[in-house]
Amino acid sequence: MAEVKKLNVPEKITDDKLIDLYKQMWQIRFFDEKVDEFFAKGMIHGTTHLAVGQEASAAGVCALLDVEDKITSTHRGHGHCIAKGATADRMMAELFGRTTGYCKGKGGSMHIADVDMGNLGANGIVAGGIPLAVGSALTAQMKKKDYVTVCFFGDGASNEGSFHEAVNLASIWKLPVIFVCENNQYGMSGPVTEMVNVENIATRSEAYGIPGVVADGNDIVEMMNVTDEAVQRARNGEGPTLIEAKTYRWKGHSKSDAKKYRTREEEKEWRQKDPIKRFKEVLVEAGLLTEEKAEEIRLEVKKEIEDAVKFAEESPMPTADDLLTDVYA
Amino acid sequence: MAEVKKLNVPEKITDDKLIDLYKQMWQIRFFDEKVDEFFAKGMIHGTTHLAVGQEASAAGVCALLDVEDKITSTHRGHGHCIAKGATADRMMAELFGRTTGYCKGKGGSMHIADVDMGNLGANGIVAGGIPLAVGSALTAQMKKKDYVTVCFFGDGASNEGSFHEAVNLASIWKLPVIFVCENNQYGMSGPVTEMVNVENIATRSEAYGIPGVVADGNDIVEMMNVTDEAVQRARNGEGPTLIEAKTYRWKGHSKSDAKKYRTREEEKEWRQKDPIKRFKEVLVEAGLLTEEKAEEIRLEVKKEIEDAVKFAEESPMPTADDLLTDVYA
Amino acid sequence: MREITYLEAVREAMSQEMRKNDDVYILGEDIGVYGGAFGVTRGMIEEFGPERVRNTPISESGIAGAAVGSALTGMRPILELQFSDFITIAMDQMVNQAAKIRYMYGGKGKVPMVLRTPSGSGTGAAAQHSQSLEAWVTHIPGLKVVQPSTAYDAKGLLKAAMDDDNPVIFYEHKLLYKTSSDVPEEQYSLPLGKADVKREGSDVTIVATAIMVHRAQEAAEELEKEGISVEVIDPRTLVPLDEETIVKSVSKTGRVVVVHEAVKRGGYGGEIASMIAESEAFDYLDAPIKRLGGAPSPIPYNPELEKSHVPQVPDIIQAVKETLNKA
Amino acid sequence: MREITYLEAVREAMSQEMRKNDDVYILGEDIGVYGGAFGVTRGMIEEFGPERVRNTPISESGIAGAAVGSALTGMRPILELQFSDFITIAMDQMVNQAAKIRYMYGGKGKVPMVLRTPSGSGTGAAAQHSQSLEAWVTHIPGLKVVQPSTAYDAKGLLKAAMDDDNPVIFYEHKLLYKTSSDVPEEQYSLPLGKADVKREGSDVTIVATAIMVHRAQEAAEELEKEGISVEVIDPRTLVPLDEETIVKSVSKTGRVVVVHEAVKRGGYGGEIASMIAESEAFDYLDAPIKRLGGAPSPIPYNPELEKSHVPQVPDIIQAVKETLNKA
Ligand SMILES: Cc1ncc(C[n+]2csc(CCOP(=O)(O)OP(=O)(O)O)c2C)c(N)n1
Ligand SMILES: Cc1ncc(C[n+]2csc(CCOP(=O)(O)OP(=O)(O)O)c2C)c(N)n1
Ligand SMILES: [Mg+2]
Ligand SMILES: [Mg+2]
Repeated sequence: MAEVKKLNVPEKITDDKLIDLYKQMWQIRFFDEKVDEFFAKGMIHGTTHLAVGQEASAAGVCALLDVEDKITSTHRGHGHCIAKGATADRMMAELFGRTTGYCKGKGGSMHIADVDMGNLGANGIVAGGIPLAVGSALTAQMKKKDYVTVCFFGDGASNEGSFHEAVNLASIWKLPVIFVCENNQYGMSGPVTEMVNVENIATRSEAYGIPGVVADGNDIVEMMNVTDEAVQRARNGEGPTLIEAKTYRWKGHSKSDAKKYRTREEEKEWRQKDPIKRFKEVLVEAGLLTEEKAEEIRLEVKKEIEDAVKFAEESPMPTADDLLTDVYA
Repeated sequence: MAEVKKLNVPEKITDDKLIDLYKQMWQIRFFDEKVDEFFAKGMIHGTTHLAVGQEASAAGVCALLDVEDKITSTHRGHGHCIAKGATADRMMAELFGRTTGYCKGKGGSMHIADVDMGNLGANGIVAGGIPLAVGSALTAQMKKKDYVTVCFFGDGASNEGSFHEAVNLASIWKLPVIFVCENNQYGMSGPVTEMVNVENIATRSEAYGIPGVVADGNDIVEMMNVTDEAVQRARNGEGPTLIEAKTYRWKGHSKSDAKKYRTREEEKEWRQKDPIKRFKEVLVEAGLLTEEKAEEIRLEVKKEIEDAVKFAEESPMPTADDLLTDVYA
Repeated sequence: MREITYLEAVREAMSQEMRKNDDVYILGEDIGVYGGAFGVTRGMIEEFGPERVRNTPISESGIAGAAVGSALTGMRPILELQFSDFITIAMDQMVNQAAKIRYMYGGKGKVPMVLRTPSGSGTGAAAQHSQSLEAWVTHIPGLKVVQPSTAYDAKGLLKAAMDDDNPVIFYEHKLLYKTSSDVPEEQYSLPLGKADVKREGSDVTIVATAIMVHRAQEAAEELEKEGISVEVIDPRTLVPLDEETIVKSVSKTGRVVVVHEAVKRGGYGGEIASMIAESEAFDYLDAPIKRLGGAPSPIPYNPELEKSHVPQVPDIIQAVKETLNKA
Repeated sequence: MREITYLEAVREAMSQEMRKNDDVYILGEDIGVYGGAFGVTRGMIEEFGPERVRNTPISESGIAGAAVGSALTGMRPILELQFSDFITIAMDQMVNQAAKIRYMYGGKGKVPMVLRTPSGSGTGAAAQHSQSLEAWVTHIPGLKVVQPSTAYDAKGLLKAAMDDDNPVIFYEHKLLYKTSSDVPEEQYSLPLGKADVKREGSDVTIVATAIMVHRAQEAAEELEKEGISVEVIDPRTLVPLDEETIVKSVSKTGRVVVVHEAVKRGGYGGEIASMIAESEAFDYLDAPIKRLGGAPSPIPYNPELEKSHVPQVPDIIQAVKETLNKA
């Protein structure tokens, strides 16, 4: 194996962690591709939003988080879930509506949460999770706990009033929260260029007097570095940061989307910025990974996802008795 | 009389208009002082929010508007009303709950509107009028009408989600609307310095890629000039402007307010920036007004307000039959 | 007469009106080339252009307010909310502004707008995308509330809603979008405030709304086989409510089941049932009034659980039999 | 026992709990030195400091969400909304988040929070500051809804609400803030879901909420002079609702008037009346169930009009007599 080159990554990120992250990106991709396949076949109920192409921001941001740290996620949340430590089997079971799922089959794709692991949940309401993240950060501050909260949301969500109110709150109270806007260029179909009158959503940080950072959301190394800085600020009591990760979703918005609002050329261009491929090249170049090992990892993950499917399929369905449980604590 | 000096005011503003504006500022002040007196005596029902000390922004902004132009106002709206052409008698009648009031006694202080004159109404919901103003501007754009819409709101209102959503809409659609934030340093009691993490609310314009202007809200001349520019931009199809008028309310927030959240010294300082006195000095200095004439105007307005009270007191009360009218068109 | 779907009927009602009246426009999220979350506006931006089929940012409060403000100044907007659950974000503009402006202003100004939005469960979209919250808006004087159950009704009621000078909340049911019925090509208007007797009968009255109209009709067919004659009344508009038609029917049958998809507790069924209990029909009642509605839980994702949340045909049959003491 | 006001009772309940439990804090607009729009929190920031009596910007959606998020992560927030009308801006966080989180997450996580807010008319604050919108939240599974009518009840119910692990909406009535009753100094808890028979009687049952409890009691006193014996039931909590106490009373009296301040159409009175009509009490009913509620209009400013919007003592007396066929 060639000489190992030190990558420009945060101190906390070990070489082993880098390999784990590479694996995690495949977990995210394969999970969502599998879900895509099932939806196409009509095997899953409801709807889903896939993050294929956006793996670097979920993985890169969560790489800097400890298990005590929290995240809030979105309708496009499978990647965040996996990056925050959820396992594919219970996630898949949730999509299959099984009792072994993270929500016992009651939540589905848009509501996977793992409160104990610090994942405060996906959210079906665009921007709905932003105030929740601020509340979580408020707990940390009031209870003098060391955890930070990362709040994921989309470019479209930055036009919701909740975004504004929540970021303002975090700014005046200097809360340990990191706002990560995954700008994948579109809402459902609305292009960010038509829905926002500024070049970068990170500019919105200026309305709250907090730092705003634009990052290449398809570059996991850059994502780790900007996150590291934001996490340190948060842990040092210096308050929130707004990070904008420029990225792209390869698939349609949800299960049915003719993608008339964008061109096939544009899609192709973005596919060339494949975050997994780019990361692999970086790792190989640095001597941390070989092509063979990379392929091994990929296949391993593929198998893992198949196992998850099997787990889900073999898990029991809830019964009518479950309808009225879990309403009140 | 001394030589007349040309003031640095917008072209549209004639010398006569300047004198009218001086008078108008007294109308605003005396109206609200009279209301204050009535509330103190328990003669008026409900609550009220007085704009004493803030006369320059209402008068200065509306000076640039034609009758076709529209405004949306706030809970602290008497001044905007008068500046947009409402008369004290029907306003007072409204506060007295009479059928001759602008709302037939059904609206009261927080809901005075004069839709025909382009006053789309005060609003009891903080920031509630901001999206309405955007809608009004949308009508102008869609119907290719030449009118502009001015949206008044407070510093506190700039923390509501509606502010964010509405300004964003106006920015992407380049609507002919002017957002005028009357920053009087406090919400009900919340100091703007604690509720907002930026020095100037005008900075928030950067989140929408529109011009933001800070103005001395106690200087009617400056208010006219910044408004003139914004109105021209709006009429030329260049979109919205955010103007922040720094000012101060002399009275408490509403009828009962111990004003514990601020010092008497601070109040005194601001009273020294009395916008009416300042304007008088400017006019006298320019040779447009004498002290005698100024006093004459003041007394004339005082009398006008007494007449308005008389009108209100002599006007009929609605009857029970009126309860269910005006619900549906 | 030609058959078209409920979805097409809604679209046709809008398109025909927009051809005639320049003041009518539609705004909402993804209603442009995407055609809206359910495809209702598909093709409209191509015909009417992006000014009149106005794609908006994801800002429910802002766009609702923009609709209200434009209505107040002379336009006649149609606001599409992608899911009726999101009215939670537009509530202030609809309830504190749209509904009250005319009254607060002493009768000056009007707010002619239609808020169209799909409601109901059955698509697996879970707790935040499946609610039926129409009871909220029925409680607000100044709003009108429409809930069509067929393509024919949808087209005619939407025309009336667009013609109305007041804010009208127009609920479309997701599972009905693909259902069809005979619909005239030309414009027609069905008055707001007129119920429709969807089926005549003499033993029991069912008052049902939206998709429950269909389930009630199915139940009625089943029950007919057992010799039970059911009258099915579809109020079509909740506000104004055609009390007369309901009271007349119940006075005739002496038995009534009220059924909606919305959660039973605090649902509009309570209003309908109480209205009956307060009316002269009370004296003709031979059995307690029955209400059916959604279960007291958020709406679950799992398809079987989801179904069990909402009244189904067997539940309606059972309820009818109970009022007949035959359960 | 000492007498204190309803307002003081609310404050005392919060203060006593905050002394004991560091996880409890209160947030809201102007609750600091200003003491809140109605003075309920006056003096609290002095005792507990600005961290735990947390003045917020005017951002109802943001602060509601912050409350929910902090509840989910271990705090027990009390959120004060200045006027209950402003829940229109916090609806999404309360309805789509707070109420559903536990269920959507399959029973993981909980949201122990109390949203306290003043409702009702009578202060001349007009259409946007006088509503009684409690019916909305009663319709949402996952929320609990409390509406105390006396200082004693307020203190005990608020303690129970703070102890509850679920989101509780706690309505305070503006006109009741200054009313007094005997209230123990020490903490006590009144269970959520237990109605209170405020007055016993045998001829007619009145089910009344909030300020209507007092008007119903006044009406009952008047009616007693005419030999009519009225039982007044105060449900105290709308969700959970103590159906048993109500049904028992109506079964005994055979006649019932349901009265609330909220607009009658679509109000919670419909739920209560229908619940009675569905229950075994139906068989004991000697007269149609009567409901009284607010008029079908926004709330007007003029004081006389404002009064006429809402049931007053003579209206209740009249309604009782009507159920007795003595009107
Ligand atoms: C309040 C609300 N409005 C609208 C929707 C419908 N919707 C779901 S996802 C989406 C687009 C969100 O865009 P963005 O925030 O950029 O996230 P992305 O889907 O691109 O990841 C929309 C409009 C919703 N779920 N919630
Ligand atoms: C949505 C909403 N929240 C809270 C209030 C109560 N309230 C009325 S005025 C006010 C302060 C508004 O501050 P600002 O916008 O600065 O205007 P100002 O009163 O200073 O003119 C508050 C909190 C309200 N009316 N509406
Ligand atoms: Mg996006
Ligand atoms: Mg202010």
